[in-house]
Amino acid sequence: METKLRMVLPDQELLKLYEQMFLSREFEESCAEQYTKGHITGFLHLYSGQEAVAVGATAGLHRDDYILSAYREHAQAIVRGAEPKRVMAELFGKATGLCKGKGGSMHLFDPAINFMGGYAIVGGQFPISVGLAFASRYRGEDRVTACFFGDGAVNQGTFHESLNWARLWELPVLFICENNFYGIGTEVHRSSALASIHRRTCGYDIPSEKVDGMDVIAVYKAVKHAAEKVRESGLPYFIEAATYRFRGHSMADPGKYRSAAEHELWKSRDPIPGYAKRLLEEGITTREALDAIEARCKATVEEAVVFAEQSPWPEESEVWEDIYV
Amino acid sequence: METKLRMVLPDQELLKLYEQMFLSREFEESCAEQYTKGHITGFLHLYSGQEAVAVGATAGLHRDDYILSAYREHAQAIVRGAEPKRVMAELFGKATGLCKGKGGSMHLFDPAINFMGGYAIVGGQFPISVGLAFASRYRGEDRVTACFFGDGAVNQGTFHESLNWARLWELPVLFICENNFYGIGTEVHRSSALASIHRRTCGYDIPSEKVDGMDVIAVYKAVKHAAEKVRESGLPYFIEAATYRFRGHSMADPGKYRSAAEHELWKSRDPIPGYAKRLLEEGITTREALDAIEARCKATVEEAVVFAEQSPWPEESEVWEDIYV
Amino acid sequence: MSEMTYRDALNLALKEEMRRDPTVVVWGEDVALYEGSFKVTRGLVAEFGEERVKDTPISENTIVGVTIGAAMGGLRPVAELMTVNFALLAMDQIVNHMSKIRSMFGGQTNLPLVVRMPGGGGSQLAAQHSQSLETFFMHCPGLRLVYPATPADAKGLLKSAIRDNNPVIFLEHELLYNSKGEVPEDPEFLVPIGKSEVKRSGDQVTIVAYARMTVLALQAAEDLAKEGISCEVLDLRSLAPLDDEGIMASIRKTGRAVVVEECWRTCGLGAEISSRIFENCFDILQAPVQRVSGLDVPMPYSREIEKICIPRKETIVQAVKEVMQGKF
Amino acid sequence: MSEMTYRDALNLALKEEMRRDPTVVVWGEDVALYEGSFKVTRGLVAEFGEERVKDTPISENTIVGVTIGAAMGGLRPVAELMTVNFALLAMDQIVNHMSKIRSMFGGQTNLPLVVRMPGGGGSQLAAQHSQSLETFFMHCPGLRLVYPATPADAKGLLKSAIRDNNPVIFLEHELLYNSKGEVPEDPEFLVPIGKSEVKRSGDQVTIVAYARMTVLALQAAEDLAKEGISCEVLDLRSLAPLDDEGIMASIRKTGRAVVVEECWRTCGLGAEISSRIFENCFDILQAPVQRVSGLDVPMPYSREIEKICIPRKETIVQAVKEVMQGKF
Ligand SMILES: Cc1ncc(C[n+]2csc(CCOP(=O)(O)OP(=O)(O)O)c2C)c(N)n1
Ligand SMILES: Cc1ncc(C[n+]2csc(CCOP(=O)(O)OP(=O)(O)O)c2C)c(N)n1
Ligand SMILES: [Mg+2]
Ligand SMILES: [Mg+2]
Repeated sequence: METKLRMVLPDQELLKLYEQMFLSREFEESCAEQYTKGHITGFLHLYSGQEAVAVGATAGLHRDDYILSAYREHAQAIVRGAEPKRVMAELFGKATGLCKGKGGSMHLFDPAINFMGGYAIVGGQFPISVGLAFASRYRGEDRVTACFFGDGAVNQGTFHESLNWARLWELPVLFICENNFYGIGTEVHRSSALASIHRRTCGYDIPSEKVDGMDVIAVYKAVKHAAEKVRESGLPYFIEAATYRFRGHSMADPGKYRSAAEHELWKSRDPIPGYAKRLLEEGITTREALDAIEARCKATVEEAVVFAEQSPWPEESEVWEDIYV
Repeated sequence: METKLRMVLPDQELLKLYEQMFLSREFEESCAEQYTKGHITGFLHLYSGQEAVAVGATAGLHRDDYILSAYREHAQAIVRGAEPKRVMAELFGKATGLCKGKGGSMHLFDPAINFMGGYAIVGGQFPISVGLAFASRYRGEDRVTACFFGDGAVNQGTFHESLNWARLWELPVLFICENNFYGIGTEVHRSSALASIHRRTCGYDIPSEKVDGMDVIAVYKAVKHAAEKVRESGLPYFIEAATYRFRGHSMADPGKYRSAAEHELWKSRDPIPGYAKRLLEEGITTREALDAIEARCKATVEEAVVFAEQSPWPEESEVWEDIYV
Repeated sequence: MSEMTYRDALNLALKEEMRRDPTVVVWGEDVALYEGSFKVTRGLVAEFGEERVKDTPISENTIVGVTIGAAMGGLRPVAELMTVNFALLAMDQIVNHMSKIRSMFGGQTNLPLVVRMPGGGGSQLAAQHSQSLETFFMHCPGLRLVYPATPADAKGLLKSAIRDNNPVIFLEHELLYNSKGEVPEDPEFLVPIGKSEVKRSGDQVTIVAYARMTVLALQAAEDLAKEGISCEVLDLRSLAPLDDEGIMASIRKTGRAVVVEECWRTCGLGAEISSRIFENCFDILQAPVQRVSGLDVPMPYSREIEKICIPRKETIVQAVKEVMQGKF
Repeated sequence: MSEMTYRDALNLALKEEMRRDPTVVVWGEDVALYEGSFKVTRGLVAEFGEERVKDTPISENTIVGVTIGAAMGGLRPVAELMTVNFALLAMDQIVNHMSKIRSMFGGQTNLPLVVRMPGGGGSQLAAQHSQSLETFFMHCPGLRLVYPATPADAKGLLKSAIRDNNPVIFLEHELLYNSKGEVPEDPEFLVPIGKSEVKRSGDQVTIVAYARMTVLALQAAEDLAKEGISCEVLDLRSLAPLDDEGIMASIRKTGRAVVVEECWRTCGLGAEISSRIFENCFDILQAPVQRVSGLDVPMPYSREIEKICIPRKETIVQAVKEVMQGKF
């Protein structure tokens, strides 16, 4: 039995989740277009399909909780509050970008909103998350550090070292695995001996659970509950969110290793229309209201593109800046 | 109920285990003396107290099974068949040493007896063991690769990566953790979130068990059984042997972090006199026969020292040899 | 001879050596079913099967360690690290193990293995994915290190690397994969490790380069020829061992040198080559050696500033002109 | 001033900075209860407690990563890697993360952290435990790198490193821990990062050295003085940034240089310094710069052959004599 939405969150909040998912999708699809036009270069890993995870999880966290992620992190940053136009400008490599055009798609960072980075080395964010969690405990802050990563990342040495460490030092880290079942072209059972990822925490005495990562409400509830546990106990917790990316690994990947049937199955579980249907069915909103939200998201993304286009390139002298204090 | 020894092995074999343990202890204690005299330099990690593990395990393996270990590996090499005098010469840094004086105490290697190395980087031997196991499977050999390591090594990234890999590729690796409860001065519960080390394999779907590492027969039976399982299934297996080092971590360590009471308790479980008592009680041997064995071991070690003393230093030109083929 | 890309030349080398020697096995992240991130392993799993061509987990240090173990166990593994940047996760197995095992065990084992690593900058992949780490490997004794500039060298060097009984780090430049050139068809065509090649003959100045820097050096030499400056372009091909003889022979002919390196300048391999030239040829050197290097900065993403961080034809041209002007 | 060992000077620096600034925390393998493998952290846990002085698991890459995260979160962590050799397991966090984070995130965060690493050869610890890896760190932009030779510099540099807002790799030489010297007691005594020091003044040749090589260089200079050769010994102290000004000033005075490095010769930092001298001082150089380096070999265990792999007083003396003879 699905819970009734109104038992979970007030209407405004429920609609906000919809808006965030829709905005994320719009943003990513617009990125794809800009990449094709040559405005965005380098690697571009899109999040389409996985929106329920970033949106549900972020809603389940406090605003001063830290968030860290990998290189597929546009949505996490934007949902947390990064300005879409500054994110788009970053992807265009412009001076007005979130990181002055120095980071690009894989390295968004915005400490003002406690978004502590996108990392492009698979597994790189694990120990950094543990260190941030230690700093907050040491400083007596009531902060959870949420560390996002993929199914491919769990075989990296840092995963093991950091889970052990977080439990040993009793640190408030919430590990969130976005299991989209593939690391580039390699399916999870071809990279992990134990393909049921959340069960891999047994060796560290860290409790874990699995959640439907295509259901924003399920993710929200699980993360909220987990974050509370982490906050109360001061101990780490682990969530595996089962999800799917609708596109290839990056724009360079046609994604031929996945069957059409598999793809279709997951498409039918697209978190956005599914959630819209629920909102309508439970009478929380109207089609017109949703249309208005969607229009607003589209406008935001269009503005972001214009902003990025019109922004200046970084000065050449910038290459020597920001290296040392 | 302890099994009767004769149900486990023929008398000659039982005595051989005694001889090997005694020889190991003699060898190590002689090393300590030679270190004090300045004949052995560098790091020297002695095995005294842990003999039941190397001896029992080696007896449970086939002679063409590979063995790899860390830097506390004299006994493993000697028990497997490395000539004590060439091992001692190696520790003296002489040209007649097992590795021509280039490796020293931490890097014994003898491919003629399938002893594939002592490694001084904690965790370094994990992936190399997995690679050797792959090579034997690929070549159709009926070989198990036994990988020894300490309790401190299980928090290294390679532990995780290699256990996952061994299970994923279905490789015949027998992991043997010598849990002596300390990594240098750090007790196991201060380094591992889950201090029960054998349970840490749950995340890799690798079966594991714990054995009394002060009982040579228990180790022998466990390893023999495990090696058979590995050979039949082609899959990895994991044994944790609980043991204790009677000396400090290395000759440089007075070992003050361990209480006298703890030390005494383990000393009372010394694998060598305990096993002698059993051999005598079960009528397998006589005190005189044991004396003869012990005298033989002492003579072997004395000869080894003389050999090492009298051997020449490596030529200076040797520094340029053995780097490239 | 037939024309093919650098990518296809590498692919062909792998196939030929796998056909020739059943102990040659290939593994790495996404090399089998996905056929490699840069498609260098295309068709391998189809021809050789899943026991010889294997996908691995994302565990770089263990990829290298397994490769070492397999080589010790009698195989000739060829591992791929998806890019050289990830070799930083494997420095323990590369530097602490691969480079030392033969020596520290007194010569009792060989490690006939190859670790292939695409690398280099210029595709707006930002700081963590644009590194040129050749100097790290060159600094560490016990390794062979090669880095081809052309499809023919790519094929011939990879084949030599696979047959070599030493551990070989085999670098490939990501921006060269689509470059084309004539490649000998002979399956016994080998390029010796440790030999540089004069890719363009000239007599006024030597440009010492490697990999993509050789390509840029050739373009620069072309431009400079039009201005009447005759450059010799020496392509190192192997970085370890370094072909001192080849380098010094060229410098003795021209009397001037520009060394081009894609890596960071400080403590880059250009400093080594430059020092060796000073040490060995100072009697005939007509001007100080110039280094053209990657800038000492983490690579920025934005293409407009990334491009000034990597040597370009223009910076090489300028350095050559300076060295032509300079004197002691 | 009071006389103390290099070890105690480091220990005092840690204590003073921890007393001064509650955000300074210390961690590493066996640094707390065991008080450090080399006892540099003696007494810390007793004075500052287990939340500020922490033992870690044997997980080097994570030790460095946690240090990065803690610095990002507002602390000033000082991590110890038990020896520099184990930094090879942490190159991912050091090179891919620590050195790049500030830059790739557009300057939005600092990393005020220190990673201490004992290192160097000469104690018969064999290939895996005798490395001098300073060049790896020096090659990578984004890091500060210091390596003191004396107790006073050890104290003053470590205090500066802890107060610095950049990531600092702090190397300590294992064979210097027991060396003694006068150390200022002033808790505000700081040695600036990036400044070399003339440790002996002379006018015929400059010996450029660092850490234990400085100690050997001073011994060599003493011997050479008896033979009438006047050496200036320049102790670099900081390897990144390199004190070009200090180096060139000394060379301009003496006209000759010997660079001494403990690390492997090929692509070692000596090549960089030598190249910079050639590039900047060729007008006044009277002979080619000589490098005295560690041999390009994995370190053998046996003391009788180990000793020839590391620069000695004698090899420095010889190089100085050669450079005195040499000319262009
Ligand atoms: C250390 C490292 N190794 C390899 C890569 C190349 N790489 C980039 S993404 C990726 C797959 C990661 O998969 P997963 O963790 O499941 O994340 P997803 O892309 O599915 O979100 C790989 C192998 C990398 N970036 N870093
Ligand atoms: C990668 C690495 N880190 C640290 C060390 C230093 N070190 C040597 S032995 C040791 C403790 C290992 O403990 P354990 O695995 O339990 O083995 P034991 O010494 O008890 O046999 C440490 C930290 C090392 N050699 N390698
Ligand atoms: Mg995935
Ligand atoms: Mg132990």
